[in-house]
Amino acid sequence: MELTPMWYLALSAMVFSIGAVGVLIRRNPLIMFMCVELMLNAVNLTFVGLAWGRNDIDGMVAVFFVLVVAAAEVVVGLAIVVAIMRRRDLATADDISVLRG
Amino acid sequence: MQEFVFLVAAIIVLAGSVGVLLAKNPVHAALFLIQTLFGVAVLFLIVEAHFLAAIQVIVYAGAIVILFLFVIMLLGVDKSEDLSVDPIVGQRPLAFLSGGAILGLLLALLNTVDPIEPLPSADPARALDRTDASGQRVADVNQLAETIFGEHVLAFEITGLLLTVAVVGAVVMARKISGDLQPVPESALAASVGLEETSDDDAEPADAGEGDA
Amino acid sequence: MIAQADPTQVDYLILAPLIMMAFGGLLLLTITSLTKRLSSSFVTTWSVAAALGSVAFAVWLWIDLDTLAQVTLSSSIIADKFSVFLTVVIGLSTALALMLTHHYLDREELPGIEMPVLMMLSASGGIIMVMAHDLIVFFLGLETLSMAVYILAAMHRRRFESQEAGMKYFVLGAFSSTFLLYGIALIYGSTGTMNLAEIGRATWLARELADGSIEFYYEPDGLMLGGLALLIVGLAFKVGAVPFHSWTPDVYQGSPTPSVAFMASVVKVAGFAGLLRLLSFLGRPTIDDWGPPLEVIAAATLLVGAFSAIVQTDVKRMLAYSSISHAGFILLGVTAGTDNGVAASLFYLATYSFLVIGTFAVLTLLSGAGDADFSLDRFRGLSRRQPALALALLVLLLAQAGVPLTTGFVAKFEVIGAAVDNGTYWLAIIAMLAAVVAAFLYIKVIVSMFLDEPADDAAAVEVPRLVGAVVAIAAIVTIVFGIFPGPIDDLAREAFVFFI
Amino acid sequence: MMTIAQQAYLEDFDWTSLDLLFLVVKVVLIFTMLLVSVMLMVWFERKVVSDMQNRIGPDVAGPWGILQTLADGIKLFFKEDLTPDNSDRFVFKLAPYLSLIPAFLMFSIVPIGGNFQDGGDGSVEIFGRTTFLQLVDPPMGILVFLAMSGLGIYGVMLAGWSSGSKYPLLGSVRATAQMVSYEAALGLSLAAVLLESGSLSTNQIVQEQVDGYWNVLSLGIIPFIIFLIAGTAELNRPPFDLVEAEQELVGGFHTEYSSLRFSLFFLAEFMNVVTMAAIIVTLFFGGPDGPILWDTISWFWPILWFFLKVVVFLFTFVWFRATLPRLRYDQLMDLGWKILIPAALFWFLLLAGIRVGRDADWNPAAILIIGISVMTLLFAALFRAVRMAQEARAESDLVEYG
Amino acid sequence: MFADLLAAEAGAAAGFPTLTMLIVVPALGALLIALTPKGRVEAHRLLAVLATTITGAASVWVLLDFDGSEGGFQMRSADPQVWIEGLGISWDLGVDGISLFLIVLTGFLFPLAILGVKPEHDDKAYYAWLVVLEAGVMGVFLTMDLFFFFVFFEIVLVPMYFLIGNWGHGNRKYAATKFFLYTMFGSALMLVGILATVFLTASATGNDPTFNIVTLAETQALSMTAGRWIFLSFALAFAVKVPIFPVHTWLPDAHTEAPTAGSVILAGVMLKLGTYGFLRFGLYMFPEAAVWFAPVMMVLGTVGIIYGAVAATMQKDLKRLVAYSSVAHLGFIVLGTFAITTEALTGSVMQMVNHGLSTGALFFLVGWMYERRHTREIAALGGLQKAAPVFAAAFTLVMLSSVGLPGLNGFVGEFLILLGAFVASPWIASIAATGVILAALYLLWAYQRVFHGPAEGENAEMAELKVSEGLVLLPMLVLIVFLGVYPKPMLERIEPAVEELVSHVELHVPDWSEPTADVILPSDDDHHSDDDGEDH
Amino acid sequence: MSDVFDYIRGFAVTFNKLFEERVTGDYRHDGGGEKSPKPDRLHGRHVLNRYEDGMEKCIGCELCAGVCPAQCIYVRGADNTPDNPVSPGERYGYVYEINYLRCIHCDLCVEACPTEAITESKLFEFSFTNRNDAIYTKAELVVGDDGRPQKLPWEDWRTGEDLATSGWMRATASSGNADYENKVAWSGELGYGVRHPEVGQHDDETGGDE
Repeated sequence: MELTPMWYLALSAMVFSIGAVGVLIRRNPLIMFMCVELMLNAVNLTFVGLAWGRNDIDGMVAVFFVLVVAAAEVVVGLAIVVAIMRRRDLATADDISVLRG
Repeated sequence: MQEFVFLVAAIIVLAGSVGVLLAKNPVHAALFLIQTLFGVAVLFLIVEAHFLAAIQVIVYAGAIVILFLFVIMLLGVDKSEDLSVDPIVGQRPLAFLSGGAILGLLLALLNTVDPIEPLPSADPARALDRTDASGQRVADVNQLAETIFGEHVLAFEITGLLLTVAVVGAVVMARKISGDLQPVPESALAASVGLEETSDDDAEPADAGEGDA
Repeated sequence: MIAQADPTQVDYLILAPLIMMAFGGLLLLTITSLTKRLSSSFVTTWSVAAALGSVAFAVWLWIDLDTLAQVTLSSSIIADKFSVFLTVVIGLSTALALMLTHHYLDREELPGIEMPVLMMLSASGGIIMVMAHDLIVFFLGLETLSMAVYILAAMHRRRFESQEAGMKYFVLGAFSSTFLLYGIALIYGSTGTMNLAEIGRATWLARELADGSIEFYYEPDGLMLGGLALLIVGLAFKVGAVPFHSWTPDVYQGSPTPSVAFMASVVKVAGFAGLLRLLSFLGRPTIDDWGPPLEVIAAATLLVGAFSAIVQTDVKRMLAYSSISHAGFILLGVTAGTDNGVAASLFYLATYSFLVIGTFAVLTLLSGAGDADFSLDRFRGLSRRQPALALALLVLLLAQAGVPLTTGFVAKFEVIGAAVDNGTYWLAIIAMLAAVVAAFLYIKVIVSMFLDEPADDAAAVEVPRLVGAVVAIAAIVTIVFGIFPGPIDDLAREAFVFFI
Repeated sequence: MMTIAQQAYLEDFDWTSLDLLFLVVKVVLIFTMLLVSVMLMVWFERKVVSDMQNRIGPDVAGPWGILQTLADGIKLFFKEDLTPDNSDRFVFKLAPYLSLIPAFLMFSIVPIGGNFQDGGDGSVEIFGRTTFLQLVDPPMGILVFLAMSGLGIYGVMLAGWSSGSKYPLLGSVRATAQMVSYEAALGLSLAAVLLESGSLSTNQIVQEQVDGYWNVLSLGIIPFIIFLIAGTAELNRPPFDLVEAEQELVGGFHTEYSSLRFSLFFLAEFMNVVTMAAIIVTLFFGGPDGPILWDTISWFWPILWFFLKVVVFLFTFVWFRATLPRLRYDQLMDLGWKILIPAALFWFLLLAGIRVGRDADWNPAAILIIGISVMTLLFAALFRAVRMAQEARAESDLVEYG
Repeated sequence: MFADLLAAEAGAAAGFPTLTMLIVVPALGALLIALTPKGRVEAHRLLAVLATTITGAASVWVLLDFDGSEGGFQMRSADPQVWIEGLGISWDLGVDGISLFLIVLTGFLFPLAILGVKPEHDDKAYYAWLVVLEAGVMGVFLTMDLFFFFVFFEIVLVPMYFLIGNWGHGNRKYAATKFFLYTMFGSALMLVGILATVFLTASATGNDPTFNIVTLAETQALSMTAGRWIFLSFALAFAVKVPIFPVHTWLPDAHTEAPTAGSVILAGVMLKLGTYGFLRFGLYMFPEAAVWFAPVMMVLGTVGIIYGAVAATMQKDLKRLVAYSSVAHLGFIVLGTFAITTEALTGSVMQMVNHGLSTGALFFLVGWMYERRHTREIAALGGLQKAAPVFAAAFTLVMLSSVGLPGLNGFVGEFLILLGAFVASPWIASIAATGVILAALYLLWAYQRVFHGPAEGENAEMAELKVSEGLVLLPMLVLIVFLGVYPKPMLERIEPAVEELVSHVELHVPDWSEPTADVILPSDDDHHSDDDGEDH
Repeated sequence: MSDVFDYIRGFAVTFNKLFEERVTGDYRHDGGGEKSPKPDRLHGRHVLNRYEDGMEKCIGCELCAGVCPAQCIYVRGADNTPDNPVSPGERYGYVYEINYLRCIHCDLCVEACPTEAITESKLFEFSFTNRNDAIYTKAELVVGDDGRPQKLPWEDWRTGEDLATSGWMRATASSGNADYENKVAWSGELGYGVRHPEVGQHDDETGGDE
């Protein structure tokens, strides 16, 4: 068995799915964000694996930008969570249900 | 050897992500997340993406997860979540089902793909194994720099915009606000003290995951 | 087809609308931090001027486009009539939404210039999206847009619902972004590039036929198929298509009304721009592959939007569902995938932006301080109290319902025409049924405004000049271009993307 | 050409040859050296501080008390290991290691010797093998340092949290905010170095500074000063030791720790001090660069110079501690965000401008003047903005409470 | 923009854009009313009257200008103003024998409706909406473009909605909403049909899409199946508007709750949009489908006749009774339309006008009665004849016209329809004929209960018909009698168009020809249609 | 700019200290140097005093235990046997323990004591390796027959250091003289002599402080 990009893709598909399930079943917004981070990492793995397979730098460039986006997302998301938590001592997303839907 | 390292890293990554999925305590989840991120960094190293591995650790582990933990500690929301309660009846099986479906679909799609090889049309200037004049292989960080500040310079500029937005947003959200707050609606208060009726009038409760794939 | 004079040169005219918008916001931010007290009228003037400046540059660019399309910055930005058209729409919508913020911030006593600044930055994200010719740039534009909008949703710090809306929007938005990103990754894997032109080139393979002629054919591999599917999922979320719509009502209801106006116009425009652009670079076969699922999505969007809206008592929430339904209509044009379809979608987007901003402008006024009460009672007997306002809202609501002599009608007419032209009659029929169902809810508001007696204690709301102007502009545009849709339609037709 | 240091990488690494042995020996050496240096550093610090306070300091264990640390360590080793009831046991036990391991790893990229004179690449011959006097020289070199210092925060943070006690929690929250903030300044001042060296590899960075063209001067003194200050803050050392601020927080994050676990924190802390000094030397003071006085023992001189320089910075850290009073929390943040980061950024821009100007043959004096005036302008704007914000805040407070 | 349109028509052969004027004048009138300050009630009224009168005059001018011997569309501009270029939509108006009298009827009824009743509040909006309504209705009858047809067809909903909802009686909100949604629902599918027609035709012929009715009708490029489906989508819209039996339920509500003028217009003009649609867009555009569906439609028409009559008999509310009588009358028109014989079609067109006159007048009378007595309940009325003999006389005349008494206009239409229908389907025609008897039954019975018998209480003091009211009613009465006695000028203008329509159907439907009777029935004195029609 | 120079001056100060003479002598080893004199009010470890006749002053009243903020004192009283009394009066301290891992040397016990049984010495250099050693029992606390504290094995003090005692004040005259009620005065202690009151606290000078 030789290491091929396909290994990366398969692994990232698994991590992506786990992250997606996590976003769906967890109620704590912070853990939901973490699961989103998992998904982003899965994407990064895909990019790197593909870049390696295609022998092309672009995939790695994409990872760089994804990292920036992830950082920005966390900043914004956590700011909102902090703002919300300051008003109410709640940790789970479905406790926050003033709005129906 | 590479295969062995990959497998070890993959196990670390998978165990970490399952840990995030199942950890009751947010702090533990964050620790599992670090584990995953670290594994991913190792996977980056295997394919000689040194720079990415380093910034993966610096940005993710050094900043993002720290921020998570910081917020958890600051807000004191590190109470454990009772995972045995399904928030919405049937949501969890459904979520697992859709997760499984995503995975299945992706794997099935990947199965149809030809081996991923360098494309004949690929630009040699962008090849990862490019060598410089002296025949030495160009480090990935140099290549990344050339590409980011060359071909992708606009994207790089946009990240500046993006980060500005994030900073402005964070400042707005964090700023102390003067004046009276509008009351938190009854339903929210009721929910926080765990009154029974909240489960009734929330026939369709807030659910972040309803619109999944 | 695509012209780039000199790859090393940056064509600043192409970037001008973007620069104008982004720097307008950033400079405003800087100026504010350096001055003691900035009058809010200065902020408004500045920001609206920047948005309009952006529009002006876009118009100049439109006139200046002698070739079909021009790219710059290593082909990561494209200026064709499609992108310029939507840039104009985004610019105008932003200008109108900005005009709403002035009064809103004063009334809600929310100090700070962040709302206009974020709107402008978000709009620059939108402009990046419509002009993107590279998936990375597109994704970054999308994130810039979204990130600002998350904050805009959570902006009303005194309202708990607002922050809740922000959080819901954020969680689901980030979630959907990952799908989009994964899609980009898979497409990259399939083609080895993220540049749209190159992707198109890589996807279309040439083969020599027996008679020596060359045939172009398209053979997607698994990565490409999966990538496109994930891209569509991600963008469907942004435009609020069923089943990725669940955020819309909550977010619309909780968010500050000017933000909602912005979301309903600019975010939708940008999302659809992405959808159209991404589906178009692969040409007609992509539509053939993705047509059926997209049609189902469109139908579901139409019906869910219309039927869920009926049962709402909160007008803002109702309009949220109706915006879902509108997204379904726009999707009709997208699914058709024909020239007509794209032109119709563009027309719809352009006119709907005005409609929806006008409607939410009136809502801003009627909700009163606190921005929380949107019950139908607020509208009772409005025609007695403020006939002009009621009349303007009437025009806007009738247009949303698709009554002739308004832009709403022409837009619906065109998208349904596109669907019919494409042979998807069932979709067209569902669309019309959804239109009728939706008409019911607009009628509900109209009944309340015109046929119900006003409540005794209801006082006339004060109509600030700017908001009044927004409402008036929206209503006038709706009527004038409803009667004479020719100009916009011509532009939209000129702007369509090439579906091979 | 694959260098030996780079052979530590998986590919091309000959697992059967002596390479492996070499690697193991190097690891053990570095490990030992760090442990010993910690021992000496603790003693050194206590001694110097007591000197500066007109005290004697430890002098019982061993000559001049040099074995004091060892004695302390043995004492700690035999003390009772306490785990608070409220603690999160697993994390509580994990935290010290999270602190220690990055501290060890950080040193792996520091070249502690080797001949860089006359275009040498710092390699030495030992037992007929060409090698570098550093554990690894990865291409992203200095980023390993940043990454590890980022990871080091976890130990502090989790220790505080997992103790289930309020002072440690407060200490760790402080620590996190402080370290994250100062890491930005650290990174930005580092960027100036990278601009000059054009490489992330520590070996390259040292090579570029050979013969006294040390970065500390060639970059202007500013990046060095910023790095020094931010580094001190990164280490949670006085005057930035709010993390442990005994008067307020008892002992900060490690209040609940005792025995061996406590000693691990202690070890990590001082190891970081040594490493930080070594990094500063590498980045700004030419690493092992220095005159080779007698050729017969040429391998000795670089090592000597290196350690001498390190000792100077160790002394500086101690000197800081003895001289400066602890900052207040808001002062700490103000210093980091409003002075160090902008200054680092502006200086970096100035250097970049000069570099571009040099490439484009512009008048260097003009660039300098224009650059500096622009910087001044920007700083003025920054300070004005800060003052505006303060005034606005004061005003709103007035409205609120008045 | 209007100037452009006017100029375009001015450049055409007609010289003066009369047809455009028919739409633009009321639209401008509405605009002027809207711009007039709020309190000036008389000014509003004057403007409304002026606008509608000018329109009426123009319609009469069109009538005079119309060349009765020609069957095709007349007065079309040579150079239609393009509206949306990409879709081939243009501003193209025309008039033929079928639409001619509907236009005149519209032009005639609107001034009367405005003069006849005054609103109780919000005069400005009331007049504005009414006048806008006229523009819309005119548009439907005049346009030669499917798109504009749909636009006008839909736009009339809005003013009518407000007229019912704002100035109606009792349950007006419900009625208005029901009216709006029903008709909107009906026309929803029509839009799909319109678009399908256009695009299918375009793709079949390879030409650019066009919305022009004449072009589309002449091309007939649709496949049989497509044609039938599209016909269905049109038919649903028209069926709701007419209304035909199962989808009629909005009508009694709307008619009953509408203000008097609203009822008059609704019954007099707006219902004709549906029947006109059947003629123009059923038969003319989809001849094959129309022929195929004709039996069904005839049955539905007949069901409408009988159902309307039976339901009318059982009504307690006089206005509701009149509303149901409309259902019955329109059943006749549908029957006539789908009999597809020259007689029946001519009768249908004639009956459209007749129904407009007689039911319009009836609604006036019922409305005035309500103004005086504040009730419409038949049981509460009685013996009005004694108190108001002139009123009763007028009512009698109108009622008899509605019943179809020979010598009055109603007879001519119904007779022609039955005659034509008999040729096409004797059984259906026979059943439909009972509708005439039922009409006599419920109307006379109602008349008896309301006007005869002892007058008690307020009934005894009911005021007599006022002069102003009489003046409004008089033209209608005159026409009722005139058309009953001397329908020829009308018939001879209708027939060429109908002839051409029938031959159009024959041309485009294989294996179909106009049904002819084995026995030529002795024709009515005034009925020379066959000869006249065959002259050219 | 002057700020920067101030900093540099500060650094110079500490640097110069390196070369200054140490103020601490090496007193730990015998003959290695002199201990510096203890301040007057230094609170060292406790002693339990005796009367001149050798009777213990402690009467087991537990006031000291009650007042102790660190709750480090444990006292149990017992009745004196008439034929062999430990203290004058009915009761004596049967058990008296102080835990020096807890004691904060606040001196409140001394103030609380009605009989001046407990006082503090200036002995503070004691280091034990066992927790048990930290708990001083009555046997260890009570002064020897010579009225001096007992020297325990783990205590490091030199001859004469037990002579000094901590200075303290009292709210009430301990001598029982009603004239000195509510006056601040120095107490006489067994074996330590009478100390001079500090300035301004003698009743002669102030005449009371009503």
